[in-house]
Amino acid sequence: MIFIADVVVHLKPVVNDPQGLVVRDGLRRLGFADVHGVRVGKHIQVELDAGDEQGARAAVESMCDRLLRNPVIEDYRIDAVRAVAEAAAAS
Amino acid sequence: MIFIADVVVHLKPVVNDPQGLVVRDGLRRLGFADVHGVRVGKHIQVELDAGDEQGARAAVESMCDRLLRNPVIEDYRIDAVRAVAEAAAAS
Amino acid sequence: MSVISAGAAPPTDAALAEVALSRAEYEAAARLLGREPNHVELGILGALWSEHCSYKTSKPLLRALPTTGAAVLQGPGENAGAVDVGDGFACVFKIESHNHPSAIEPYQGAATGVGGILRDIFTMGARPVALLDSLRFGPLEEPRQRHLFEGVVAGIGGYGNCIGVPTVGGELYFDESYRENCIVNAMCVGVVPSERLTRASARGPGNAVLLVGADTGRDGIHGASFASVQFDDSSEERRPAVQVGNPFLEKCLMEACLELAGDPRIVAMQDLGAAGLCGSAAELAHRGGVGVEIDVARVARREQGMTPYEVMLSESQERMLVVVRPQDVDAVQQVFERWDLHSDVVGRVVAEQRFVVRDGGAAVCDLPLDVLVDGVPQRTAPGPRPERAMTLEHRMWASPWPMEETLLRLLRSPNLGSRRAVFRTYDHQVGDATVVRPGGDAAVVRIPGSVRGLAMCTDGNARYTSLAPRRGAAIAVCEAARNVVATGARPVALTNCLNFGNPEVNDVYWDLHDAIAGIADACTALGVPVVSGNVSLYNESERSRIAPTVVIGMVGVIDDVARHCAAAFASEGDEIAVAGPLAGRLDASELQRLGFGVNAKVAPDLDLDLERRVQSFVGEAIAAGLLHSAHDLAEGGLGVAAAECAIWSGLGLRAEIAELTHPPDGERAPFEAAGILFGEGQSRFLISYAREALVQLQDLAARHSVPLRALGTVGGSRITFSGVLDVSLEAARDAYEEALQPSA
Amino acid sequence: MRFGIAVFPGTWSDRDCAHAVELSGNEAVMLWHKDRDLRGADCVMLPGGFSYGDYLRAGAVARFAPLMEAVVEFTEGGGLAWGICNGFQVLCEAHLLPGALTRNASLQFRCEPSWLRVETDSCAFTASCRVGDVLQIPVSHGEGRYVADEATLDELERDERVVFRYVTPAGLAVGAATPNGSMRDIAGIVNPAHNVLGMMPHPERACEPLLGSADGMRLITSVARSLRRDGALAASTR
Ligand SMILES: Nc1ncnc2c1ncn2[C@@H]1O[C@H](COP(=O)(O)OP(=O)(O)O)[C@@H](O)[C@H]1O
Ligand SMILES: [Mg+2]
Repeated sequence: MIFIADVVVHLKPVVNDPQGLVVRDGLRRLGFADVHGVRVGKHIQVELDAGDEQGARAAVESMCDRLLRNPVIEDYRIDAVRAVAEAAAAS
Repeated sequence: MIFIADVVVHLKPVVNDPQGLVVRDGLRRLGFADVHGVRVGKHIQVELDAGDEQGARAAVESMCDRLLRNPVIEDYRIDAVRAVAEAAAAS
Repeated sequence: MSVISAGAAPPTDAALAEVALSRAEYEAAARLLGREPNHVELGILGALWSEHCSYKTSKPLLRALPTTGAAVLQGPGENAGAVDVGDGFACVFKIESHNHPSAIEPYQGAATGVGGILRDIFTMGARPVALLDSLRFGPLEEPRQRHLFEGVVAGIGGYGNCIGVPTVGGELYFDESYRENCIVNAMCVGVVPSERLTRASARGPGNAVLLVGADTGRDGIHGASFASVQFDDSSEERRPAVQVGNPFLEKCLMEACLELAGDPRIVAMQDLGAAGLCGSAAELAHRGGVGVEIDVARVARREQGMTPYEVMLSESQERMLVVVRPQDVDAVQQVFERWDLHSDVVGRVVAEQRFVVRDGGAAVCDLPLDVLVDGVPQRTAPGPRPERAMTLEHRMWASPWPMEETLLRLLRSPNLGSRRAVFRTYDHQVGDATVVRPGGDAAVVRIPGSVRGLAMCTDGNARYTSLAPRRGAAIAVCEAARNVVATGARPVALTNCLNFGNPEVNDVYWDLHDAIAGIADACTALGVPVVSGNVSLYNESERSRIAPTVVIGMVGVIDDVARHCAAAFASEGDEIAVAGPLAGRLDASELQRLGFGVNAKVAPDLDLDLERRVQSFVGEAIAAGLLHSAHDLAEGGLGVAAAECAIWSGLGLRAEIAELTHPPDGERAPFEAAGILFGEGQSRFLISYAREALVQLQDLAARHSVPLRALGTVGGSRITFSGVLDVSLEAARDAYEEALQPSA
Repeated sequence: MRFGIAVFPGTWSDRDCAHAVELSGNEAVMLWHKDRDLRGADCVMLPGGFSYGDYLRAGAVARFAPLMEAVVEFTEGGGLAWGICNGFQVLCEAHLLPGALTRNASLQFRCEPSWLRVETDSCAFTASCRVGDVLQIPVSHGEGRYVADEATLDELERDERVVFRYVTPAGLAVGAATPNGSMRDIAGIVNPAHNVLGMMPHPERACEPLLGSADGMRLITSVARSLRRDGALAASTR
């Protein structure tokens, strides 16, 4: 079965996120005065074959541990793992 | 009230995603042979003041239209808008 | 013996507009074919008959350019030009525009422009050693223009830095005329031992055609026709035409191709650019006097459900065609595999000069190559040469501001101030060969494995060209040559990019005509041939049209790179002088633009013989070791040039110009100091030298009949023109460095 | 001495490193990322570039190359590894060095001269320098902001593992002289055994006065001399 997993990787809260600051300032300059803060991270969509959802999730967890995030500076979470009909959404 | 919104910005499906290709190949080389495809996008967390959830969502939508995504090559979706107790999670 | 049966009814106007063909062109095509083209053929014809691919307007005009010379190894007609630069090395270079894509998506548009010009160089077997850019936007104070500017700069850096080719120079202007159509030209310079120079002409019927690199997606379909129509408000809908570049993939492609360059197993190499597989395969076959057959079913896709038409016209980046003998296919594919590059045999060379496309079995396109590549009816002048309104000599002399303020304003002007904010974001040193870095006149890059160096620059003042297309274009060539000469190099050849509006408009056509004539004038006078170039037309929108913009990319050779000359002053106590004539007028100057808005009427004068003599004088003076610095006088004139030499060196200067403002010989009426300091008279250099060299310099100047005016001396921490202007070096530097900063 | 120079897809300082090594009178051999063979190198250089495009994170993919297995083994046996720019990023990703290199604080690529103060001469790479020496060596990177947690930073300082700091030409660490916003102005560090160096600036671009500085040559000479001395020691005790 084919699954798509959404992985979110963010800098740890203690690590400075200059990009977030720039986006925040940009938004404020555009008139969005109510923005308190912005953090910019990565959203990684992985499409994979797996027996079932548990299997897919376990595989993606291991991908995160090995490659998708750098544990020194980043946290991650797996947002969703869903089966897709058949063919690919991501290619 | 303070809200946190999660915005996901991805290259449009028809647009070439070199980063996704490298991550896919990297995962395969690490032994994850079942990976069909990877797409890498941005996950942007915006913390803002708003009257209610609808207001927050509308503001974030307008931020996406004006700054957060590049309409030429990117799509976006707002994944979640949730109220936070008081003080900030994102800074 | 076409296998295609006649097409159905003639296409509608809408269908023709879709492929950017006129009814007359369509009818010409049908006549040449003896039948109606089918849908796929129509699209392919539209792409190859576009201005971008066929040069239907400019080709007859470009014949006026001198393209030959003793050093020329390859003139226009190949992917890039090549000249012999000594020690057995060829220098391969070309400039190309990516204006339209950059206007829509500045980062990716500029990045893929760099990717494209790099491929043109390594396709010829040359290792790219340098990149340069030439950029023009609307006024920087406008947020949209800053967005475009920053995006384009980031895109150029993003691609060049990642692939590891240094971006060593370029130019940057801001002017109202580019508000709706920015200019993004990129130049690449490569080096190759001459015997490894590779050509892109297919030979040998039966040879295999390999497609290497990225998978093919629906990127930029109609890109070629897209660059050949002007923008209207529906351009927004063509947006998927924007491509995302992959410099990493191109790096691998480059290394693999360079590994194969000069290898006898490689019959020909050709990059994929405008009109994708179609354009490249057709050119490859046409150059070789053979035909080609492509099977789209064998093309690796990134997306599903692509039609043959889409596959053939896709402008997906980072792809190459390689022609090899059948028995060598495996070995060549292995080289690509080593670099993790995918390659497929997608077709073969055939004897008959036809362009055949199959989709698995049946042919979906079968056209005679000469119709496809050469059949487009060439365009002629839309009308007779227009009467140009005679402009009265304007003679503007004065500045609206006191001299100190005038200098600081000029230094702070985005057109004149420091470009450090740009070039510090470009890796300009990778390759361990950048001897003169960006920031001065031309950059100097040494040739690896040789003591020789290459000086290179891009130049072109469109204000002059819009006032006087012919003289302005000649000035662009002279200025580029001057920049190269100032480093101690001998100009050897140039490339050019002609950025104009819609050539179907009579004035635009004649501007283009005259500008080409001006390039030819200067090339002939200076003895520098044109070896490559690019034409970008339709740079206009419903509301505005760009000024005629001629960008010259000049390359020169220094025999011993250790003996190059700097632009910055060298030491306290040196004397300074202007080599060349006096300036006086401020017309068409940056000061006129800043102080009085755009009301220029007259472009600077140009005396090509004097220009040649002044350049020879400076060249010989440097070769004889007489100069400690040389800097050409360009926008902002003597005052700005002197301030630059001072800022770059950290050494001030003290000059006397009273004698210039009131010439004793009464050679002209007394000049205003502003005219002397900030007028943009041509054919001039600011030089510095040890006092002892003066006599020899005077001799040399006399021999070349070049005026030489001593001005004063280098030293101290102020920029002083006695009695006229006196500012601290620090104030000047601050103004200069502020020029491109956002005004907070 | 023989310097092995790693080549990953996307590496671009490999040829510059080879040029500099040869200029110093030593031998350079290229090490292909798919091989596990270090070809008898006395010191392995991991050069600058954008390995695998630096997509995802700089150095993240290169770290898994077969060649890196050999490098890890080599350094565990005391061999010298020298990561420059992208090489530093690879070494951090491989956890041969602590911390991480993140996007420059300016969010822009920076190519410009920088001045490095030698903070320790207790490693082979600076053995011929003196503490306090200021070297002019250019930087060229978009992701060179060194970050680590406070405990790690303290440990690095305590164990004399900060090798270079960005300073003014006069040798002062003032923060503003740091081109990328690195914590504590750190430009280069070594591992606990002092045989693995990572640095962001490019010494191979500063080996000839013609190119603006020859200070980088002192580092190559340091390595070669240390290797020769150790080799001589090893030979005399054999
Ligand atoms: N302004 C010009 N001056 C001289 N040669 C030119 C000019 N414009 C185009 N050419 C030449 O015409 C040929 C086609 O150019 P172009 O379509 O830009 O090439 P490519 O398809 O390789 O990008 C090249 O050989 C180029 O050098
Ligand atoms: Mg080409």
